[in-house]
Amino acid sequence: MIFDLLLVAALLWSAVQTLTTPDLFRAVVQFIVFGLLMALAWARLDAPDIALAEAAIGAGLTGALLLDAVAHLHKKRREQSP
Amino acid sequence: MSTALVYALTGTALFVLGVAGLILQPHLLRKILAFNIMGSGIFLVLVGLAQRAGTPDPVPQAMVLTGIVVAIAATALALALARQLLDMCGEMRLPEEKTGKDRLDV
Amino acid sequence: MRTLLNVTVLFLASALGLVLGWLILDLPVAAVHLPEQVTALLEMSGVVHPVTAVLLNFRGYDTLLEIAVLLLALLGILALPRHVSDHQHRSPSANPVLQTLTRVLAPLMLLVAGYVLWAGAHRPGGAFQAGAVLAGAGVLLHLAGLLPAWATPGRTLRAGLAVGLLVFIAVAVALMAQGTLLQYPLGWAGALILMIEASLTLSLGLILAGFYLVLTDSRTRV
Amino acid sequence: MFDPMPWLILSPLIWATLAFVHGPGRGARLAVAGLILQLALAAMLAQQIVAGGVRVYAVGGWGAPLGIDLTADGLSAVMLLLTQTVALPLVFYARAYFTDHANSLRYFWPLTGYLLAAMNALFLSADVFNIYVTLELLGLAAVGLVAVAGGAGPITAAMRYLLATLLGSGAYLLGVALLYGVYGSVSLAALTPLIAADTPAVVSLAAALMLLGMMLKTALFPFHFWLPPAHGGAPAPVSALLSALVIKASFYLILRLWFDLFAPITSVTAAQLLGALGAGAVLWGSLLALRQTHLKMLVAYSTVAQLGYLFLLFPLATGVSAEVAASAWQGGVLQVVAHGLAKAAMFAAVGAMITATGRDEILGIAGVAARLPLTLFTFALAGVTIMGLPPSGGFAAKWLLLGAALASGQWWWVVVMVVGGLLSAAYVFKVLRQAFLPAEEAANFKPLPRMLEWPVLLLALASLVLGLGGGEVLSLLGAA
Repeated sequence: MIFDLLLVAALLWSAVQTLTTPDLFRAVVQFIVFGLLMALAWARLDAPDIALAEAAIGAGLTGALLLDAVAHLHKKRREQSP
Repeated sequence: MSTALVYALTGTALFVLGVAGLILQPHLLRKILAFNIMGSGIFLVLVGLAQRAGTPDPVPQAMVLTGIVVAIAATALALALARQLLDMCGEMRLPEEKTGKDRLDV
Repeated sequence: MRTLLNVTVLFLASALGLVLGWLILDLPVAAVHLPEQVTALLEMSGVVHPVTAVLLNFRGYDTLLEIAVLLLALLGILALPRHVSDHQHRSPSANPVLQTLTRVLAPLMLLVAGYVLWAGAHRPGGAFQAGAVLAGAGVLLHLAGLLPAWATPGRTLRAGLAVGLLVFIAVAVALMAQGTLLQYPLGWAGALILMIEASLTLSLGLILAGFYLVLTDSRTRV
Repeated sequence: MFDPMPWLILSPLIWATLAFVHGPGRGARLAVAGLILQLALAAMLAQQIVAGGVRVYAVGGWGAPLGIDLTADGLSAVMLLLTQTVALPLVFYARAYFTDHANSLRYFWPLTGYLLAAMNALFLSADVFNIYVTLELLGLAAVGLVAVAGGAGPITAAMRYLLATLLGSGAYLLGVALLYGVYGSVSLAALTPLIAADTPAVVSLAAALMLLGMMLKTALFPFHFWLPPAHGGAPAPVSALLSALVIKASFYLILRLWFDLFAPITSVTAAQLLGALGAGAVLWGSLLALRQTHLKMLVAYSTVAQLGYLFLLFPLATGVSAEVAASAWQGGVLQVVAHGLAKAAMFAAVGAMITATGRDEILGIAGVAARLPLTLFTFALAGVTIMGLPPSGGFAAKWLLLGAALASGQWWWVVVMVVGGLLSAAYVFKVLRQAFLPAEEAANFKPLPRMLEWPVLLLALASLVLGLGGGEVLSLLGAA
């Protein structure tokens, strides 16, 4: 139970960080951390299928898509203000 | 209180966090992040409540798998639109003056 | 105006969260117990793993529509009028270490995907996880400069993207000849589900990788 | 007996997927063939329901609550018939329209196919989680269609629409999660008696979340902010599909939730609140429609206003005598059908005018009366239904609603309907008057292909004839 409470606290903290960190890149990294914590939570809920899918799709692929978008955003910024 | 219920409660908190972020954050990328957090919150409520007695329930678990796939589909489409907006307008935000109120003269 | 909106939304959201949290603390015992029914009928489902049984048999219709959602999202992205960049971006720089690593990793991931797919019948795993692994391999190959991004998928690729949904529909229709939509005949369920899952894995892998490969801005023709 | 229900879902799924494999711009013939088949299937299903009542189909043979059931009653049949009837002429219209706008065509056909599959699946589904999946299919298809036009305006509108629709289905899904938590099932057939027997407080919250989510998707005032730019900015055939059908799908779900699933816990206060929002929509939407300077934005705001009438159904059918409730219910559903036919015709007619004149401002259509008499006639016929003048379907619908309001002594809704009718007459005549002005010297009218005019006229005529043949619809509605 103590582990669960710690995990829950970490989940909430990383969610808040994702939504409020001023830097977008760090927000996305926080989101990937959030996804991995979610995978842990699913494992704790006896849902290994979801844990696998969350780690691969929720954190992994969504994270890759978001990171690529941030990189695109930064490149546009540089182009606009050389 | 069972462990599963703790996760269900966390799910409600994540849901409201996500909804608030989705509505309030002006940056589209942040809105997309908020949408994903909202979704995770819903999934936790679904499985957490169903398993509050402590036994695993495969039915909501399968539903969450479906939900995760739908979420990445929506995320990808949203990112495509956001990137298109960035390319065309130079910003990843919705134009402010048009939100929430109606344009009387378009 | 903006702060007023902020305060209102935050207030309503936290009120909703508190009320919801309070109300779910004390719920009666549910009247319907689906886990028992799943266990009771698991033998007839053709697979041993309950989540796979729900996903592809008991509630297989949900999954059919969900594959359509996934394909549709990629379709929506492809349908966007393409914004022509004024200067062509090149593929990511080919890092020799990454390339060598990828050449080893990618076949390994293929193998893992195959295993995860096969394992889904009796333990955690299945088409979704296997498809995600395939897609991961695709993204990795792209990052290593070994796989170009997609501009417009050609016919073969489109067929690959759609094959999962088409096979699923074809099985569903064929089964209707002797029963109802998606009603697997006893004894055949396991084999049919594996066939559907195999084609789903291929399509899921392609579609999920496609999200990345179409969106990433180093666009060159396939 | 042959069962049309699964085929109504499979047919559009199959032709959409084949059209995608076939390639960009392809699939128009598949769409025509598929829709003709679907119209026949919908008619067949309606016949079966009239003859034998509600039909249930257990997908996979398991049956609810473990499996997913499809259910068709009178209301489902009406919605299915409306969907195929509106979509078929629009397919012919779209083929002609996109020869002029080829850059938007790329994947129009498969997107439309998935859109129709989602709606047919939604109208047949009897499982709240399955309905969630159909809602997402519908939402993403609709957003994709709005974005095909390209350009900053439509892309912004599509983005806003996507966010609104995702928030709406998120709220709905949380409601589903709560229902499963309380009762252990997501099947409508299993849930309905359970909710009637016992409702913990959290069920009311679930109901509120699900209804709110659907109100957002239906663009009920004050959640209508996303609709005008999305419907006004999309290509004309898309606007017609979205305004006539897509928002009706989420409204259909509100009807199901309010009158079936959550019937034991609805209250007169909540009904009056919904009615008040509907009244707000009628007045605010009509006023804004009147002030628009662009044709398609005028028609889009008219949709906001006409949706308002649908929500007057709730105060008129909740907490009143059975007779009044039945009349209000019939009026509401008839308004769904009448508006669907008329608004599809109106958007398509306006799209034809814009194609011919090359201008999208209302000022640009001077001379249309002389050069495009058929299209203007179509617009006027559709306008008759929108205004609610006899003998149109809009008149029959509003007459039933007015009767229910008077019979239950709720005169304030009568005021709303009368004022709304006057305002809609004002904005319809605003367009007509401009069309009768002499054309500017510089005006250059392109000749229109027949397919941009005749199928639309059929839709407008159907909305008019509905006033005379509305009894058929009502008897189908009452069959189950």
